[in-house]
Amino acid sequence: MAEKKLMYGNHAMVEGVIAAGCRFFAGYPITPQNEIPELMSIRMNEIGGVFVQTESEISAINMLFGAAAAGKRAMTSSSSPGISLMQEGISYIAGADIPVLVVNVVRGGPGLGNIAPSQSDYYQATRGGGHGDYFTITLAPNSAQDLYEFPRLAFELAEKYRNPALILADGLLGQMMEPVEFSSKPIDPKSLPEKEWALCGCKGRERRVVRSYDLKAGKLEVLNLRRAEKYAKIINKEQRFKTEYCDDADLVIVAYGTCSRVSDAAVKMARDKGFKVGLLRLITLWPFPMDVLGDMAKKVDNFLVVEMSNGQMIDDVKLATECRSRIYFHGRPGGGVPTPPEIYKRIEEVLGGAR
Amino acid sequence: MTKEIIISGFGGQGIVSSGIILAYAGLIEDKHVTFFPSYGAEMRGGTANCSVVVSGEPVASPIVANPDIVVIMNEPSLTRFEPTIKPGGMLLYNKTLIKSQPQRKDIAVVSIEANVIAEELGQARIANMVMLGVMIKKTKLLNLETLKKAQRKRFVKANDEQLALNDKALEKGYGLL
Amino acid sequence: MPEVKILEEVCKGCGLCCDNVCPENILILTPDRINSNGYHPAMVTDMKKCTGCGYCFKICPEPAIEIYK
Amino acid sequence: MKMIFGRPLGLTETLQRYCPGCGHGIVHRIIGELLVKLDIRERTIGIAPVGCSVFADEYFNCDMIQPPHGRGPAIATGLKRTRPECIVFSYQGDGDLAAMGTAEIIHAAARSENITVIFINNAIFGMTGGQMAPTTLPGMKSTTSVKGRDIGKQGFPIKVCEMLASLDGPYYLERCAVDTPRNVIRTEKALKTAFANQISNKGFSMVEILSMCPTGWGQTPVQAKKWLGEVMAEYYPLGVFRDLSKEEK
Repeated sequence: MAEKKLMYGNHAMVEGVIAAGCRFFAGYPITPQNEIPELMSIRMNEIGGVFVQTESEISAINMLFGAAAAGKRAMTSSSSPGISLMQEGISYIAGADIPVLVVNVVRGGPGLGNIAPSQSDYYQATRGGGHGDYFTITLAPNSAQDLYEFPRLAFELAEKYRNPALILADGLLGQMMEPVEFSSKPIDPKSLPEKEWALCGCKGRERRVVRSYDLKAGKLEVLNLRRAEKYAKIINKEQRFKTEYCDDADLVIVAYGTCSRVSDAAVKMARDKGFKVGLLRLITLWPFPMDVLGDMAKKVDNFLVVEMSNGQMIDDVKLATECRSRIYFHGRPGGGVPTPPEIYKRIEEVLGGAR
Repeated sequence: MTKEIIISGFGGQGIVSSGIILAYAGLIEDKHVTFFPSYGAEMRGGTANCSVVVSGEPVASPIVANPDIVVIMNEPSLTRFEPTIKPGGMLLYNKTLIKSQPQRKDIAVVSIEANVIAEELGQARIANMVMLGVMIKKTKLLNLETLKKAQRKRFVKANDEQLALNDKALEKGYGLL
Repeated sequence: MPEVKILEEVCKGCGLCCDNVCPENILILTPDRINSNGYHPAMVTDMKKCTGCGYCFKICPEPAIEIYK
Repeated sequence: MKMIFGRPLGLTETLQRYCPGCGHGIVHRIIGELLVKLDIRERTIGIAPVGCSVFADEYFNCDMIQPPHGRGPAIATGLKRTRPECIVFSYQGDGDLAAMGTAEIIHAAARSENITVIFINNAIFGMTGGQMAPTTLPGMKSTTSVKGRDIGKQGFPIKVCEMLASLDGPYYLERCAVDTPRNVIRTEKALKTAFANQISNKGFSMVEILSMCPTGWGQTPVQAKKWLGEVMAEYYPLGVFRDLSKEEK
């Protein structure tokens, strides 16, 4: 076992990105993710990578478009208002079928909001976010270890499906310190295979064009239908989640990220008090793990959705369970973070004397 | 065994450093740990607090609502966190800067003239180390030697003189009660 | 002796090459021929005068002009 | 007989969809020639803009990418920084470069990214139907300034070369035109310099090219080239605004 290091989540992410073979970072400072560009500027310099502090998030996402179109692993990070600015670029990148990694360390919104942790960018992340028919693979870490490991997974999925991938963290995960184990051997970017679509000069081959448009009659429809097939494949194969105590549960909490950590503690409190409560922690938000929820809905009567928002993921839970079960909600919008006791209280309210 | 700790004071009192040192110490003793800082709007002079969880099992929530142990360095923090302590928990407070009396009867209360002691040792800003020394002695949460190792991981760039002074403050606190 | 070849199907009949471009003034738009895109392509009136300077080619946006020597 | 002038290998066989008399084609031809003359076609990545020349990705016979409106210099930065062995050019119109992409071009120039930017200034939005551009002249009519650009309400045009010349970053800035063979030849030289600078890692080079838009200007091609020479080039003087190679000597 490798030595464990106590690290900030944001720092663990940087090391994870580098271990994943990424050598290009472009970004613009915004709290609460500033530790990422700060450490990136040092680390990229040490290892011969590229770090660009851009004039805006718009520029950052387009530099990513360029670097990734050149066939390289490239990432940017930002927080909610900055991610909104990037949506134009993300839409183009999705339209050009280029794999990139975008990290959103979510903060309270709308508008300038605040710098407290939040999950209110769920809709934006899981519905595409920009204009047009597309989805972005969205991963939800809940520990510093995840922040270290998920960049590699994100790049692998992004490249496998030629699609942008998002990591949806939040201020709490980024600012929290936890032990991190550098669990896997770092990838040497030179060992990654050349992409058969990458722009690198047309020596010895046909010229290549990366574009997100097709104005010829009917062509875009064909392209988008092909993309729909890709999305169907991702939905089929890549739903990721973890269950805990769900087998005999009268109530299952559905949560991701920070809320899944807090809910985990609430579940343990409830089990100690004799309530049969389980936890479904979602790892992919798109594709949404609807199959497991659909199965659970056949035997679980109650679901409690916990989110740091006014309720966004709850829509997907309702769709996945086809409203066969009762769906309850506990939300903390605007930077509020739920505590284990308040979630436990909600469990008590729902289950009442059912212990 | 899971212990949830909150350390609170104003910016500049080494609140965040104290939390990180505890977390490092937990890690050195092969425990599961989380550290989560929470700042006021200002980086200096505002209130600062952090949550540390030290446990034998993987830590579920890094968010601490009802701490087992609270280390309080200034007056506003006492008002804010005294009511949140678990019954049977422990409150350690810096008597030099806090004039009011804790009200709770269902918790253990420990008062330390942290600033006075720190200044006697030669540096007001090591009051936090005195408090940490007292805290681990009273709770038996972690070993003194581990904390000495842990502060070296936190203060990587500090000179030997400062590190030795920190050790002294830890020892002083440890030996107080 | 240089020779100018106008690619009549490529030419859009803009007339840039016909207006004070040719030092010998031997380019005009064909008055009586229309290409499949509906344009009157340029033509050379007196090939013997061509010096092969390439000015007509340089101003042609398509380029619909080829010059041989 | 040997062909001494003709379609260069740096252009594809695809016929261009520009209006008759449009200046884009002249500039395309020059770039197409340079890709071959400088022997860089096989290591060049071109960036098309959004605007009439959005289809440039079909016309240049090299790797191409089509970015969001105005973001060419950012894309170019990403490409060039990850593939420094490649030659990267960004081809942009006035809406693309001087409106939407103002921030991107200024900062790419300020960082002196080692790229080549070709800026087509025709003082109008061609593709969307002749609306006012940031470079539309005072008093000039467009579909959004039907009585002529009113500087009181619609502000002044942006002189991009002059603006970028206020920065320390750029290595080479020149304004040319394609209204006469003489000016076309000068544009050829400027573009050659701009690419050569990149090949020898000199940093940011941009050539602004005054170009005819007969359709957008409501003129015949011949009227348009006259107007360019007589009116537009008066407002946007031609010449070199920055050439650090002179200082190096």
